[in-house]
Amino acid sequence: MSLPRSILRAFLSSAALALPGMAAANTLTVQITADIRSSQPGINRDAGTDSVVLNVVEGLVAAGDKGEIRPMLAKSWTVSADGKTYTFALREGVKFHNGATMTAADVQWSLEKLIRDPEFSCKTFFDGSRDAKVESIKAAGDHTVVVTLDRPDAMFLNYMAQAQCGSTGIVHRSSFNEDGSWKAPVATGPFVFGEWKRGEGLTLKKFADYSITGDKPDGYGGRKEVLLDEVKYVVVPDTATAVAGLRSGALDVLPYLPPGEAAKLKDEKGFTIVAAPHGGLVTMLFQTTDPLMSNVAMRHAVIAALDTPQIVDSVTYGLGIPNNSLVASGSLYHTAAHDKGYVYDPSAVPGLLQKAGYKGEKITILTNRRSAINYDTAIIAQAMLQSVGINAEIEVLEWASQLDRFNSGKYQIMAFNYSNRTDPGLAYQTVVGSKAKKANTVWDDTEASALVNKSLQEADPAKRQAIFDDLHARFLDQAPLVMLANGLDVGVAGPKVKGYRTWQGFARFWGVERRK
Amino acid sequence: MKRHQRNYILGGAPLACFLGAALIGRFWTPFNPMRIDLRSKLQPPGAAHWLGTDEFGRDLLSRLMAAAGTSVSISLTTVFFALLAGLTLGVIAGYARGWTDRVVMSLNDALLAFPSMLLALALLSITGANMYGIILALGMAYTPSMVRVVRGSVLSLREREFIDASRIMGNSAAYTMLRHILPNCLGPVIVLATSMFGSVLLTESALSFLGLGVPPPAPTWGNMLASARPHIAEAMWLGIFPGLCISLSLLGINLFGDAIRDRFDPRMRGL
Amino acid sequence: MLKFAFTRLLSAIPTLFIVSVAVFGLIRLIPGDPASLMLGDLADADALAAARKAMGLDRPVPVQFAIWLGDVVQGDLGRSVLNGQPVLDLVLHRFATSAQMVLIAVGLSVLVAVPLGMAAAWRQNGGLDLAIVSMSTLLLSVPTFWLGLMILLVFGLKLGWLPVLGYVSIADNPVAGLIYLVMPVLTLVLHEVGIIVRMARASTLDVLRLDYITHARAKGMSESAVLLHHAARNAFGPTWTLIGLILGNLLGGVAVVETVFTIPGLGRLIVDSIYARDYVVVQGCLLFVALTYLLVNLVVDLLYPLFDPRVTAE
Amino acid sequence: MNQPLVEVDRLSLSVRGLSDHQIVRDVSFRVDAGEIVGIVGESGSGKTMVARSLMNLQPPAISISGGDVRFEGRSVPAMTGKQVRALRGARLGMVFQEPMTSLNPSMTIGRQLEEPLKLHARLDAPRRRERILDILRRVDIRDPEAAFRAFPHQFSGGMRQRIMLASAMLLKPSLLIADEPTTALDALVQREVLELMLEMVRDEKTALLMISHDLPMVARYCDRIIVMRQGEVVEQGPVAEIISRPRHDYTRELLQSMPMRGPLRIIDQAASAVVEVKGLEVEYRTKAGLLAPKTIKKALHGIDLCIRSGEIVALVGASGSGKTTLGRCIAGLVPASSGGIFFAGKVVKPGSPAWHHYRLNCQMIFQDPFGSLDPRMKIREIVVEALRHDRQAGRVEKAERVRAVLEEVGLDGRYLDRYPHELSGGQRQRVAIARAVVGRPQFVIADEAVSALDVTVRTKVLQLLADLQRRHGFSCLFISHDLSVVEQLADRVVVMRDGVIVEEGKRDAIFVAPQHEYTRALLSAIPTLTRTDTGVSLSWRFAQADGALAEALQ
Repeated sequence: MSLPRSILRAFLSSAALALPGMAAANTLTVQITADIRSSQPGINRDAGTDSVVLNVVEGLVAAGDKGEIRPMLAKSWTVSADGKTYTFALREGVKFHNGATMTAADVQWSLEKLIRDPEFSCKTFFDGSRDAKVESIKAAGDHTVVVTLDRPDAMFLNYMAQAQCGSTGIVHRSSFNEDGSWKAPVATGPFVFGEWKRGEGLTLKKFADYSITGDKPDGYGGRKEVLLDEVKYVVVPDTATAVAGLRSGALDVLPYLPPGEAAKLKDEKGFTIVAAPHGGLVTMLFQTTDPLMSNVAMRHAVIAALDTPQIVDSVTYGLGIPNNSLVASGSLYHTAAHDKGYVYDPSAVPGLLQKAGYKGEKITILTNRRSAINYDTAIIAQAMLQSVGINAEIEVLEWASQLDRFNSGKYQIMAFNYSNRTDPGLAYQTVVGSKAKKANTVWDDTEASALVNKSLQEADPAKRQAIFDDLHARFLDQAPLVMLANGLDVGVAGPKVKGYRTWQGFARFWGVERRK
Repeated sequence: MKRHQRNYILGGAPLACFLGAALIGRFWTPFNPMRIDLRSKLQPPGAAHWLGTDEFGRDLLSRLMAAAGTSVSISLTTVFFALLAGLTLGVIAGYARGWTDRVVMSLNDALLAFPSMLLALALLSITGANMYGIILALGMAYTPSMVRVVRGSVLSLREREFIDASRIMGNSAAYTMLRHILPNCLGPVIVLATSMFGSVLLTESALSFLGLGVPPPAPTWGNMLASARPHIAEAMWLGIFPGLCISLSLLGINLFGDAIRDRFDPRMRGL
Repeated sequence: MLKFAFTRLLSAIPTLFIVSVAVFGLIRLIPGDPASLMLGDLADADALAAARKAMGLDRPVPVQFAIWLGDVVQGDLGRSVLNGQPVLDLVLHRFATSAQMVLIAVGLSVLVAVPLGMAAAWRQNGGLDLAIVSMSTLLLSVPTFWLGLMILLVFGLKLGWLPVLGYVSIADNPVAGLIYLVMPVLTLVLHEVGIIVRMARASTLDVLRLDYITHARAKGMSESAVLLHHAARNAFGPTWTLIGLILGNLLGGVAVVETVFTIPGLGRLIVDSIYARDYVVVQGCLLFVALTYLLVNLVVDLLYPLFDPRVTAE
Repeated sequence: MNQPLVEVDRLSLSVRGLSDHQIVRDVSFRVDAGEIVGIVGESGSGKTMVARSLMNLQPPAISISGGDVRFEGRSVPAMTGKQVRALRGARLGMVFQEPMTSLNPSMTIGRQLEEPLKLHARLDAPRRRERILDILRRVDIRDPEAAFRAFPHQFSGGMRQRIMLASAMLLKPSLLIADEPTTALDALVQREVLELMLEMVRDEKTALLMISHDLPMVARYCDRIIVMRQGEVVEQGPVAEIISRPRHDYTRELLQSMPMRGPLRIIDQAASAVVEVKGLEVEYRTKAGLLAPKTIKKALHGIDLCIRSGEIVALVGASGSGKTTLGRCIAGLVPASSGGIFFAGKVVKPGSPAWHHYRLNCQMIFQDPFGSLDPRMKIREIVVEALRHDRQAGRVEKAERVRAVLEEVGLDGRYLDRYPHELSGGQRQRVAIARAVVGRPQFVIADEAVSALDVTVRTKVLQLLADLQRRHGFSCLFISHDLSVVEQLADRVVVMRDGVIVEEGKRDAIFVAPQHEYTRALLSAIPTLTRTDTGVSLSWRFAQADGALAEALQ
């Protein structure tokens, strides 16, 4: 036994340099469940891609810990009285990864290129189709950039800072090939984009000339001091394999772990569980045009049958915070009014069902296996519904198929997660609207719609609070969907890692240390 | 005792156990296999739950019994599907030859050029992961090999003298096909069907493993194993028992299949 | 022989055409599309239309097919809908990964299984035979993903001898590359050994019954010489055909094993691309898989005369 | 008495693990140096097992359960593996029955012949090669140099059997065991190979143990004969004694099974033809490939043939002569490319209204009694199926007719519900005959109907066929390669070669005074037994065809 083992050890050590976990001390090895889609901020992206790319690129402004807007490449900005002109003062001496110093011309060129790109995933935020249109971007001198909008827009800076927009990250011209196609990001972030082996993973290297600002990390703003030599992302789609990797030391950080997995690791020595709710929504959607579900009494019956805190506790293994309001539990606007939620009352169900005229028709809950939370939610909800005589069934779809049903609105009940919405207004905007205009809208109510629009244009926090309180009351009354909790991304760091925290579900690697 | 008799018994015993469990499971299980009891999650095997409970506190033994029924009926229906389609197409192609044969066979070859697993995967994405979709997808994925075997044995049977004898007696082609060719290609077909049964069981569980397959909460051994994966490290029983069920029933099927082949195909006897 | 190979390849064209039509049609029947997947919960009609246009999915399906086929004929499998990578590069790269694993595994399986199968046949009905046959039946009955998982648990986690994940190409670092291949290859070998042993045993039994074996013994040759010089080569023919089938099947990717051991192979690419609805990649992969299958079988047939000079490839 | 070369002493063989299941019981005989001894027996007599046990080469499932085999006084079963191997190939040579499988298909002739030399003789490579080329020349292989590098499949059966002979005689063994050495060969080649073998054995003073089912052949060449039946020796002694004064019933039965010319029957040559073919041609086409042009091969070239009412016409020829194709074409199993078939004076074509009538009146008995009966049907079902198209008869009547016809062919009611695999070869062929005649056809084609049967069974089946023909009066086209069988049965003989009829005439005329040299060659290959006052005597009909002719005929 011991002989082959020692031979194997010797053999392994000869190959040690190539093995993760045995590599040079200051490489942090991180799981990603799927390869990134591109390295270009805001274009061809998904949440996992954003999470990687935002370690490399920075925008003029960034979102802070509580969702407030912080300076990043701009050290400050002013807004004109009519709310249409934003003047950004750039930090001086900021270096691109290729050593060039950032100028206002670079910023103007980069912003222009991104915002006008038809494939920009936030195109509609800036072209007037949702909110204001960016009329012009101008460099005034070396360190000033002026952006003009066609109308005032309270959300403009918020959009600029959004992760799905790539934080409207500023890149150098040399990020593109001569024919105008994308090469690789040459940006200003604390990490330099390194080698990318498609399907296998990629490496980010420490940017030695990064100009540190601020005194402490604050969302995507603040102090970004890199304490590692490099971060190596490895594509490991399979959770069980990833956990095995973490245990064996081949992986240091698993940023997105199903809560059930993370909960098990919680009790093991040396692992750090990092769980923080973000602005995403964990829900069960009702299709309010479905013959059965269009009946409010029916929807209330379903809700009364669901012990939502129990569901949340189960599906998040105690890591999640139940929240029946679309205003995120961590938000400034989540006041006591929003703590009011659903009442679990199985005894009320028969009466409600009778009122709804329910005669035992089959109700199908759609779910998928990509999200353990969706899947577990559906299973538990089905059991709860069946126990009060609601004939619920589950149909498990592949994620793309479920998304198709979501977009076309063809479902009765669907377990669904919305991605991070940094502002309550945006969260409401996601679900509220006209089904005729947009089939994936859930809450089709003109008054609510008007309230949401108002909240997005209102800059005064107190007035906004009133709107959100009103919306929540209507939400509980109309019950267009079941709000269970805010999005929860659970990460686990191995015993050698120090200082890993997650924010809004994003894996940031500045301020993270790795012991030998 | 002859080898195939021993194989009948060795293979038949686990098969009979599982069929019995499946049958009983339709009417009675120790607990409701779907009942969620979140307070008794992941309990190890013990007096209350003989084989323990899963991540939703459901009784593993009850689920295994219920799953036996699902797995067996899916596999049986799929094999039956492939059998029916394979016999029809294979006999027609083999007996008609000419253009019919060429069309059927080039379609067949095209399908055969994909690993059946991938084919089932693609078909399953279209039909959706429900029982009928799975049977349809797996059935279509397994039909080509059946067509091939049937056609092959029809072609070789055609050359046998008793087929000539049938023609000499003035029998029509259709009569000859039904009365003489069909019964005689049943041997290799049954042999293939037996091994296919095992293969379908395996593919179904592999598909579940990749995230398709029979939709939960209805249990199959495959999807039980798939949902057990994240918990294997601390709840070994969740992974071991369904895996054992699959392996043992496959072993039974393989041994049983060997015995059947020994009967039908003396050339392979003793294997 | 060249003429034969050429004829065979020509006659495969209709099959490949059917394959491409089928693949093209099939994948578009699957609900969901790459544009909505990319946009996720942000989708609205304009954004979807724009994304579809950017992906080249706005044209009618037959037109898309014609364009794609035209490119394929010129050796261009198109570009990934998701990230614009050339599909051919992607497929070849992933294929190389799968192929090195599969070739090593099948090679080892043959090295282990053929002698075992022959030994079992040689001692037919004896204890050794019973042991070998039982073992192969048992191996056949264990699902690969389960086997892989157990191997991973034992060697990777409990014993900690081998890296549980990650992958290094042999081309980049031969030693490390081989180490990463140990567990997946072991899994595949264990499974394939079960299959090949049975075939090798059956064909050896067939051969051992023939007169030339008795003839060789009647010349005064020892048992080992008889087995080695006379039985082995002749018995290998049917096994060789089986190996061809196995190779043809496995080279299409071993999605399950690749998933368990996180190997970026062709099988996983296909599965991932189906999930991501990356039509062009799926089309390219499946066409490539079908072509590989046909080519492997062609090569097997061309080499068959090595084991049986009676069979000429023509 | 000097020491025998081989002495088999009360040898018993049984299936391993089942000592009461004896295959061979108490067999004793001896072979002296230079002697030529024949073992005669039918299938299942155990003769091959006895021969193999001389070299301790019986199949692994069979073991020696009693007695001993001594070679030059030393017990072979008691020898170590090494000692036995030293004997094999060097002192004991063996020639097998089936030339198609007795040479390793994947090894060149040269390498296969080299093996015994490497094992048993200390020779360097060039001298080994010299020895091999010598012996290949000795067995009349053309171009030995090329043969050295060639693979077995490049040779005909006769050539392969010569190579086997070369391999066995390479080291000049003391004993050559030849197990049915010519049974699988064409009649024309059989005699050549046999005589070559005898010549070599005599030259080298090697003893020969020849195993065969063919009593005349064994009698022709051997000094002594051992007759075996069901694992026992029933009689042994010098040839002349056994042939002329057989003591055992079985030996007598064997001798009586030797085909004799039957009595001459008068067939009215003016009687109307039942079946007639005119200008019949059959073509085989190979499918055109992408790059290969379509080719056409003619199997029959304008055949004219007439079978009269109540007549038995024999169609003879070596394999490949087209006789089976002709039979199948007349039966409608192979389409004719030109020419016509006439039944009762009217032309019949597949698909024409007259065809079905002809179809039911033209029945066929096939060569292989294993292949011609549907293995999944009971005997009753097999026979009654032939009455399927008889609309007059009811169920009961059909069942009665089936029972009657089966009784007629010698199978009583017990066989009705059996399956073909439960019957012996002879019984199966009786079923096939019953099926052919149950519908009272006017014409029966028998395609090598007795070739696959053992001698004694063959005689009985032939007798049955002759009886049935006399009783029912059907005409018969009897296809056979075996002229001795034909002589017993036929009224008229038609000789075919390469798809052409070369000679045709009354039986006695053909057998006594063949006109065509091909017919003479065919006849020259079979020995005949003639009854004499003292018993029987054995002779060849004609001198062996000379080499040039034999070559031309192959």
